[in-house]
Amino acid sequence: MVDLSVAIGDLRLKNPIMPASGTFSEDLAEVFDLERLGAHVTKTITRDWRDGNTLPRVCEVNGSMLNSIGIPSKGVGSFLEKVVPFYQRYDTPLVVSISGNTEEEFATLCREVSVDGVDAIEVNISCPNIEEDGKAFAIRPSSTHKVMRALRAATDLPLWAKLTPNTGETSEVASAAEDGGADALVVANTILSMAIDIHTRKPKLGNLMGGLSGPSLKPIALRMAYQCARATNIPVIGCGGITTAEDVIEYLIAGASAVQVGTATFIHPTVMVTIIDELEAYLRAQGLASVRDLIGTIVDDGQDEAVVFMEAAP
Amino acid sequence: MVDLSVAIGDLRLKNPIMPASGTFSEDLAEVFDLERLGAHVTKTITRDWRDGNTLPRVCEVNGSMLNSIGIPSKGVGSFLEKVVPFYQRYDTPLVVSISGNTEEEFATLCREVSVDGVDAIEVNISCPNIEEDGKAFAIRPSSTHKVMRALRAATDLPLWAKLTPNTGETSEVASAAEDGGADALVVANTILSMAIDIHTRKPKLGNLMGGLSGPSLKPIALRMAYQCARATNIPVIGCGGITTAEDVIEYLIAGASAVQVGTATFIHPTVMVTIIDELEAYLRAQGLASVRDLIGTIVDDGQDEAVVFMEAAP
Amino acid sequence: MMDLKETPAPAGEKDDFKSFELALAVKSNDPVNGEYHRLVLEAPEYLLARCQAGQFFHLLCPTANGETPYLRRPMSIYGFYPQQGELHFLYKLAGAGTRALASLTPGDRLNVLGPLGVPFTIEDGWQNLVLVARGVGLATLAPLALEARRLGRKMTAICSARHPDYLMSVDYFRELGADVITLTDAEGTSGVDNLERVIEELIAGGRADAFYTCGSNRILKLLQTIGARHDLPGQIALEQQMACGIGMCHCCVRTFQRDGKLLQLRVCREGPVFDMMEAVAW
Amino acid sequence: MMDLKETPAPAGEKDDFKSFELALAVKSNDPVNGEYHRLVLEAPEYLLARCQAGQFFHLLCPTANGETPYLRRPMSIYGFYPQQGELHFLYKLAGAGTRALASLTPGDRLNVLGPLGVPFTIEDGWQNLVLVARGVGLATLAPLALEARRLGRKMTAICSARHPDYLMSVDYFRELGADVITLTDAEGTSGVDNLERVIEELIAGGRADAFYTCGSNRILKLLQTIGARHDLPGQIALEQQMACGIGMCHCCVRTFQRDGKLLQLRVCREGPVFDMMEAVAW
Ligand SMILES: Cc1cc2nc3c(=O)[nH]c(=O)nc-3n(C[C@H](O)[C@H](O)[C@H](O)COP(=O)(O)OP(=O)(O)OC[C@H]3O[C@@H](n4cnc5c(N)ncnc54)[C@H](O)[C@@H]3O)c2cc1C
Ligand SMILES: Cc1cc2nc3c(=O)[nH]c(=O)nc-3n(C[C@H](O)[C@H](O)[C@H](O)COP(=O)(O)OP(=O)(O)OC[C@H]3O[C@@H](n4cnc5c(N)ncnc54)[C@H](O)[C@@H]3O)c2cc1C
Ligand SMILES: Cc1cc2nc3c(=O)[nH]c(=O)nc-3n(C[C@H](O)[C@H](O)[C@H](O)COP(=O)(O)O)c2cc1C
Ligand SMILES: Cc1cc2nc3c(=O)[nH]c(=O)nc-3n(C[C@H](O)[C@H](O)[C@H](O)COP(=O)(O)O)c2cc1C
Ligand code: FES
Ligand code: FES
Repeated sequence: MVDLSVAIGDLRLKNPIMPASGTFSEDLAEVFDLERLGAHVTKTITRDWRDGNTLPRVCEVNGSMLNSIGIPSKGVGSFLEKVVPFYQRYDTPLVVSISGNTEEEFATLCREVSVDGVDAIEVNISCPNIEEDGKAFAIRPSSTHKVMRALRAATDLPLWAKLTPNTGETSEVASAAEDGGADALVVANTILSMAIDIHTRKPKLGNLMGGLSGPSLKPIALRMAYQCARATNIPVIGCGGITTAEDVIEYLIAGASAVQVGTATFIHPTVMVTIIDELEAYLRAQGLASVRDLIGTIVDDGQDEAVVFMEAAP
Repeated sequence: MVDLSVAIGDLRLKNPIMPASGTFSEDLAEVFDLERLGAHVTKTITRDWRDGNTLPRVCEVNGSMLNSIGIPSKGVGSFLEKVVPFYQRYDTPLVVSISGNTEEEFATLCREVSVDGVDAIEVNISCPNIEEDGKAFAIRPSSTHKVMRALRAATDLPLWAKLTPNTGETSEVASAAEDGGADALVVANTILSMAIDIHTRKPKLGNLMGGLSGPSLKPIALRMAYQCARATNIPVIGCGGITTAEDVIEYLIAGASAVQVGTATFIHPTVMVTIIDELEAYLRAQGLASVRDLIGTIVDDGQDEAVVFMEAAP
Repeated sequence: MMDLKETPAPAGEKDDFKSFELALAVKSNDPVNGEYHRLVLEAPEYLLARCQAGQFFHLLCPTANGETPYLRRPMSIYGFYPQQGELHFLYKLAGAGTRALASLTPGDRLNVLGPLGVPFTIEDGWQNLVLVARGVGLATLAPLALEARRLGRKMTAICSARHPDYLMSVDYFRELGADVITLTDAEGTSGVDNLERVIEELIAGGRADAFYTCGSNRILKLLQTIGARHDLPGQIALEQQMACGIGMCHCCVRTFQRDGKLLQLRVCREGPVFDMMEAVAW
Repeated sequence: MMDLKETPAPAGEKDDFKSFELALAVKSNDPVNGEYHRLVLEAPEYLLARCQAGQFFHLLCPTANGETPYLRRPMSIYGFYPQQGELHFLYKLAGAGTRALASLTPGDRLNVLGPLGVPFTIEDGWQNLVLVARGVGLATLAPLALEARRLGRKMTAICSARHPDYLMSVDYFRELGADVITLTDAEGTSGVDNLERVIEELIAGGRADAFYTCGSNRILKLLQTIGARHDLPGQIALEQQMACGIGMCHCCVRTFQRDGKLLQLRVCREGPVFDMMEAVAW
């Protein structure tokens, strides 16, 4: 028997495969047994009701997709009443994703969702900080550090910080999140993108711009996962463009301890189960006893990341 | 007859299609008539000799590519002696791409290439600033502004600033480049990425990381081109993932005045000629007299870019 | 590793689930007229046993003509026949996805996800049903007609199209015992005023207890007016662009009116069939 | 808009250009033995007239088996026959690109770019040529043998392979009048020591004025040693991963030694054929 279990801080997952926030819900239980997953991760909620963005909210681009859903939310009350109890029927750990536009609102929500049945809180700091210039907290190390301190003070549950690719300072932001008290990093959210319908000359999303996810995002998010694993001592959860077990193996080798699967679930709702099975078969075929034997095994000849970044200009 | 000509500041181009730096050279004259192009853009040079990075320098990812060539350069002397004279046989304007690791080196080179036969200088400020923390100049508005001031003082030729997608502050960087004296913006360079061979567990590039180019980059670069066109009053030259005339039209509608074609030339060396022909056919079919009738015609209902960015969190 | 388009993962015990991701074999895929195609898939009994009129499947279109549609495409169930082991779709060529569907030939496999969504219901008191649809909307109503026949209800099917040549399923509705009224642009009979006249006649004749429709904004508005005027109920199947089709992504919302309040509901999950009076015309 | 894989843009007047992007029809594409395939394309006369031994084409592999190779793949010219209008390649199945090539069937079109690169040269004084190659390297030397025959030079072809079954083109070399020496791992004759012995015998017999080889590091090193020992010249065709194939991207460099200095040259442009003594073994 190969061992698929991994540890994210004190949290033990039976396997390293979990859904990405916003691409998973209770509804998927109608298609496969959610107990198969390493963890359950809910769609980001905000404290208060939010409507979400103008339609169209998604479009496809070159074998990937853009979305600008806008975090429609029924608020924390409805969430605690309906969503948390649903997941309590499973042994699988529940990770709750939250977001806020100000530090205080964010921290309050963090406190409010620190309830029984919740095993970790994923803080979507890729959302805009309206107290500063409306840039996402995770764009700068300083705002990352500040918001993480506030969140850390608000809960004793494990805190996973979800980073954004819309930054030139990934390693610094990762360190800032660690310093601020993050127990793990989720790397990464979508990257800001755009598509235009040349016939109508309208943006293909009602919101003009949106986040790119799916295969096109993978090389970017994989690079970030590697940078974060190098820059910090906390577990990294890779996320971006994962479609196959090979993709997962690539993230694990790069240094991720687990991964999240997002858009691929829209294309193949059962893909996470397929990946778990293929991952197990791969480990067996390679004669590896544990999936942990893959983590961080990249042969990078100890090249210094900073130097590499400097040289990376084409 | 439809009019394909566009103006980039004082420079008039017979059509809006030109090659991207590093994906073009004199060698291509053996495959088609380079006089067909709107402009010629040379591979970035540095003042001094540079070897370039460890191999492998390219790999393919999901219908796109990564590269980390490392700007091998024979230095400015060889460039002025051999490359500039080659292009003088053409009427097509010559744009010279340069780079430097310090402001001073960069500015000196800028002065040195301001010679007869050169019509504009493209400054690749996506390269690392070793006087600061090794981040590319164009990652931050402040370093962008500073280097552009130095470059502006060094030449009277039109200055095109080439921006990087490795930033969370595209609009601010664009404004800083404009303030610093840029006559146009080239948007954008490649985005830092990575790929790993799961069999050898080695990075697929000798340099660990490299830049993503080709179709996967398009939605990101298109978003940046739009942001830059909104944020500044200087012409934007779109670049990233262009493969077809439709892609060009998308960039023009977004606000670009011209475009650069990079990786697609590796796949189809004659693609720029194809695109020019198709663009002309499209304009004719649409009954448009000039390609300029497309520029910036996006129907965006005047949505405020800042607000949109804030809401763009998924 | 395996090709996901071909062999989706076994999802657990069948009885536990409502929807399935399956690669089904194509039995036939023929043009019905210039614009429409009928796709017949071979489907297992347990899948067909779960299908209901008004539900849909989310289809993973193949790569064809150099195009690779990425997201799935939603299609109403046009027919499900447990005895023959067949699942039918009727689709109109629109863009890359439907063009790719048209490239399927017998023996090919198509990855489908479903059945999905809330079906039509026929309440006990609804003895006289009026089906109103235009174009491919008829596809959605076809299995409803079959169900109405099974329940012994009377039916009038008002079929509208650009031209008599594009009237589909008319024979099918007749076979099921429906009175069929055809309205076409070409004959100048498909205007709202004429449709209103036709429906008012049905109501006057006691032949309209409930309405079923889909898609068209114009028809929805008219039916809402008539429904309000005579206090008659109805159901509408709506369309909206979908990514997941299951309820996870919230891209497919539409606005509805309930208890005087506006709310947004997911077409894939709370629909595609909605109360006709709650839908907000667009 | 047009499908670029099919119909590349007309690039101008033929006479102005050295290399062409063309979609050529496949005449045949058959396995030669388990690992190797021979691809025959229909090519226009003006293209074949420009081909020379040692040059290569850059092939745009089709989408096949759900894989889409993105970059082109370089392949040596295995044969070019202006009379028959044929262009031949001999390729070994390696990864996604060559697997995709193997899916081509007669009548398909393959987009090729070429001819590219610096060819072999046969200097006037080189009357006795020794060709040394292993495996698919023979493909690269085949057109050189034909040219040598046209020039009336004497030839010895030393063909090395894992197993006698994998010895290719031996008959072809014989037909062209070459003395053929075969060395195989299976028979234990392909070791460096034996190869050295064989070559030394040729030199002793006055049958080696110049060497031609390709690919193998082991053979290169041996030939450099022997070349230095006897002051004999030679040429080697090298391989390196390529993006553009034309000289634009600088991804295909290798290190060479010239006038005591190390320098980096592009295999696609300054090569693929290089002076044997300048190549730096890797
Ligand atoms: C519940 C439901 C049932 C449907 N049943 C049928 C049916 O039985 N027969 C039929 O012909 N059509 C039906 N449609 C519409 C069908 O889904 C679209 O025609 C199809 O998705 C178009 O895809 P395309 O790639 O050909 O077109 P494109 O215009 O290229 O599609 C681009 C994108 O827009 C989406 N899209 C475009 N038009 C529609 C639409 N009308 N509804 C939803 N998404 C759309 C596509 O799914 C895709 O994501 C149904 C739609 C829904 C929501
Ligand atoms: C000038 C030249 C001539 C060649 N002639 C022949 C020939 O006649 N017959 C033949 O069978 N092979 C030849 N090769 C090697 C051939 O190009 C590779 O086998 C082929 O590119 C492998 O592609 P793939 O997708 O099947 O393999 P993969 O390993 O999947 O390829 C991955 C990437 O690496 C590159 N690559 C892998 N191996 C090589 C290699 N040996 N050389 C260059 N690039 C490589 C590919 O082009 C691709 O970009 C030649 C190479 C060069 C440079
Ligand atoms: C439709 C959609 C909605 C999303 N909603 C959220 C969200 O609410 N919170 C969040 O942190 N990330 C959200 N994401 C981002 C995903 O969690 C994930 O980071 C991203 O899609 C990259 O992974 P992928 O390429 O596997 O999809 C969303 C993504 C999509 C496609
Ligand atoms: C092999 C390669 C080399 C490049 N070299 C340079 C360079 O020297 N200077 C530069 O500014 N950009 C360089 N670029 C970036 C391109 O100019 C262009 O910005 C980028 O590739 C995006 O365009 P594309 O998607 O059309 O390729 C290079 C890109 C590639 C693929
Ligand atoms: S399509 Fe995803 S929620 Fe409806
Ligand atoms: S492959 Fe581009 S320079 Fe050789």
